[in-house]
Amino acid sequence: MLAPDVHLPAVSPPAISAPAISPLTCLLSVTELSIERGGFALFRPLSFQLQCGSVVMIAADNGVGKTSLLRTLAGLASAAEGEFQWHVAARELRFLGHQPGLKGALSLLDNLRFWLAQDQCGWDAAAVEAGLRRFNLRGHEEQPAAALSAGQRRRVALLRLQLSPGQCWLLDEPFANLDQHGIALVQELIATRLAQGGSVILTSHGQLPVPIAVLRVALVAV
Amino acid sequence: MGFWTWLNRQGSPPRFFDWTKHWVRWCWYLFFPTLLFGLYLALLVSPADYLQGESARIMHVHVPSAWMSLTVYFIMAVQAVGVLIWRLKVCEALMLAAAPTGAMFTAVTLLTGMLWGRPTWGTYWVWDARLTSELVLFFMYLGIVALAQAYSDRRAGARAAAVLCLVGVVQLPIIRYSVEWWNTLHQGSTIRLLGESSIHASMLWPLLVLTLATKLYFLAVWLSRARWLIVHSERQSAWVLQRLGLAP
Amino acid sequence: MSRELRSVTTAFRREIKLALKRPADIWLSVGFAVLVTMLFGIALGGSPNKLAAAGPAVLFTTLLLASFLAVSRMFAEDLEDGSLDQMLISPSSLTAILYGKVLAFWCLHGLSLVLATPILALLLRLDMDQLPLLLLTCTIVTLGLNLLGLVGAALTVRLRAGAMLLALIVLPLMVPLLVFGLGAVMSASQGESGIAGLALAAAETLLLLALAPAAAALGLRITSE
Amino acid sequence: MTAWLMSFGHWGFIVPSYAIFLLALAWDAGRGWTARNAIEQQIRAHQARKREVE
Repeated sequence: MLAPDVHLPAVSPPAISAPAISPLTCLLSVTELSIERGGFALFRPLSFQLQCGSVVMIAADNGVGKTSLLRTLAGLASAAEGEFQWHVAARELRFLGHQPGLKGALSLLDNLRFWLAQDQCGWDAAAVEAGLRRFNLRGHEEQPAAALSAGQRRRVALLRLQLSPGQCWLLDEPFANLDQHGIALVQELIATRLAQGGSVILTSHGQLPVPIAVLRVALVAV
Repeated sequence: MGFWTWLNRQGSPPRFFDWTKHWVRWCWYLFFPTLLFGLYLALLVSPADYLQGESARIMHVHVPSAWMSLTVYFIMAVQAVGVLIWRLKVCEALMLAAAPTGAMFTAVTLLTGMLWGRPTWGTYWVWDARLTSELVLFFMYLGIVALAQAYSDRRAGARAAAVLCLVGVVQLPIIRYSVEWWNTLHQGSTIRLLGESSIHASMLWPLLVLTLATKLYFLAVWLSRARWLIVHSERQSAWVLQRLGLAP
Repeated sequence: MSRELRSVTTAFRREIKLALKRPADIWLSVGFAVLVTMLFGIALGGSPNKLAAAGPAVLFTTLLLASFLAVSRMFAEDLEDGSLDQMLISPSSLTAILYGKVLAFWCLHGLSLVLATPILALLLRLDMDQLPLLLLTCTIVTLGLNLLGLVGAALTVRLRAGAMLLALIVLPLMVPLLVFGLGAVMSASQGESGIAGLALAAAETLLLLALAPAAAALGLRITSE
Repeated sequence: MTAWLMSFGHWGFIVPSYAIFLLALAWDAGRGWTARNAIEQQIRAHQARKREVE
C-alpha cells in the first residue's frame, strides 16, 4: 500500500509494443465481436487482446454501446456475433457499473462484509481499517449507505475492489464525476493492481484524466 | 460427414428456410383431403353413440384438439432445450412459432368441451378434471407468448420463454394429476368427459383421420411461421436479401 | 462449511438484515391477507354453512394471492441499486445466492402469513381442532408458492410491466399447491386424516426446492442485458 | 341462445363445434399468413429506404 503522503510516481507502464500474443500472459482475446440492439449492430466488429498487467481503454461517445460491450465481456449480457475467450476463471472478474451495488438500508460496514463474504474472501480487519482511512471513509462505518454521497458510495465500491481484487477488473467510466482526490485514488488503485499482475478494462468517452499507458480501442458506430 | 454435423448444418437458418419450403407445401396438399375425409367420416358415416346420441360426434373434434394442445407444448419444450443449451436461432423461431397454434388448439378444446358438456350434462362449464387442466394449459400458453413479447430484445424474450416452458413442462403432469386427484376427492369419480368406454371401430376411424389432419395442419402452419420468424431475425443478412431477390 | 453453504448463509443473513430494517413489507402482506379474508367474511358471513363450506378455499386462495403479491418486488430493488449485477458476476454461485434469498424471503413473508393463519381461520369460523394440520400445510404450501414466485420474479425483473405478467406466468403453476393444500384440509374436515394432501404438497414443494432456484438463476443470467 | 341451439337437437351443438374447429384453424393460418406478408413488406421497405439513402 503506498504511503498516503508520497506523491504518486508516474508509473512507467510495461512496454506495450506490438502485443506479443503469448497465451500465458493473454487474459482475454476478442475476435470480431459485435453487439446487436433491436436487430441492428451497435458498432463495427471489434478485436483486441488483454495482456496480463495491462490496461485496455474502450473509447466511444455515449450511446455507441461501450457499457453493453463491457457487460458482455463481464458475462452480464449476450453478444450477437463474433466471440471472446477468457483465459482466466470467471470468479476472477470484478465489474463496477454505474450503480455500485450498495444496499441503501444497510450500513457501510455491513455492505462491505456481505460483499467480501459473497466474493468468498476473508475479512481482514486491519486491511479494512487501512482502506477506510485511505479512502477517507472513516466515521461513516455505521451510517446507512443511503446517507452517503455518490462519491462516497463510489469509493466504497473501489475499496471493495482493493480488498477482494480479482485477476481482471471491468470498470465502467471509473473517472466519471470524481473530484481531484477521487481521480488520484482510482489511478493509484489501478497502478497497484497492475503492479500485482492484475489487468483492467475500462470505458471512457474522452481522454483519461491521468497518464496511464493504455491500449486504446475505439468503438466506431455503424 | 457425421449425422450431427448434417443436422447442425440443416439447422443453419438459410438451409432451414430452403428445405422447409417443400415440407410446408406438401403438408398443405396432404392436409386438405385428410380434413375433408375426416369430416365426412365424423359427420356422416360414423353411427351415433348409444349413450350420448349424436353429440358424441363433437368428440371427433374435441379429442384431436386436446391431444394437439399437449403435443405442441412438448414440442415447444424440446425446442426450448435447443434455445437454452445451444442458443440456436432456428430453435427460438420454432418454439415461438408453435405457441400461437398450441393456444388455438387449447381454446378449441375448451370451446368444443363446453358445447359437448351442455347437452350431456346440462351446463356449459363443468369443473371436470380434463377441462380444468386444459384451462390451466391455456394460461400457460398465454404466459409463454406474453413473456416472449414483453422483452425488447427478441432473443432474450425467447430465452425467458424457454425457461418458463421447461418449468411448465415439469409442472404439467403434476397439474393434471392434482386436478384429477382433487376431482376424485370431491365427488368420487365423475363420468369422464373423454369416455374410455369401448370405442366402436367405426367411431375410431374419424378420430384417427382428424388427428392426422391436425398434425399435418400443425406442421404446415408451424414451419411456415418459423421460416418467417427466422427471416425476420436475420433480416440484415445477405441470404435473406438474396432469397427475397433484393440482393444488391 | 463448504463454499456453497457459506454463500447461501451470506445471502440469507443479508436479506434478513435488510428486511428487519424495513419491517413494513411484512406487515403489508399480512395485512393484505387479513383484508381479503375480511372481504370474503363480509360477503359470505351471512350464512354460516356457506362460510363453513368455503372457509378453507378462501384461506388458501388468500395465502396464494398474498404470497404472489409479496414476491413481485423480490428482485426490483436489487436491479435498481446494481447488486443484481454483483450477484451475477460474483464467485459464489448464483443458485446458492438465490437459495439464501428465497429461504430468507420465506422466513419473512411465508412464515408471517402462517402466523396470521389462526386469525384468518377465526374470521372464517373454521373449526379450531384442525389448526395444527392447517398450520403445517400452510407452512409447506407457502414455501412452494415462494419458490414458484422466485422463478416468475427472475423472469420478469427487467420488464416494466412485470407485475401483471408475473401473475399470468406464476398463478397457473400454483394450481397443484393450492389443490393439494386444500385437499389436505378438506379431507381432514371430512374425518379422514389429511396426510395424503399434505404428503403431495410436501412432494411438490421439495421438487420446487430442487428446481426453482436453478431455473431462476438461469432465468436471471440469460435475460440480463 | 341455448334454447335456440337446443331447438336443433344435438346438431345445434355439433355444427357450432365443427364451425369453431374449422374457423380456428383458418384464423390461425390466416394470422401466420398476414405475419409473413408484414415481415416481407417490412424488409422490402427497409431495403428500398436504404437504397434511396445510398
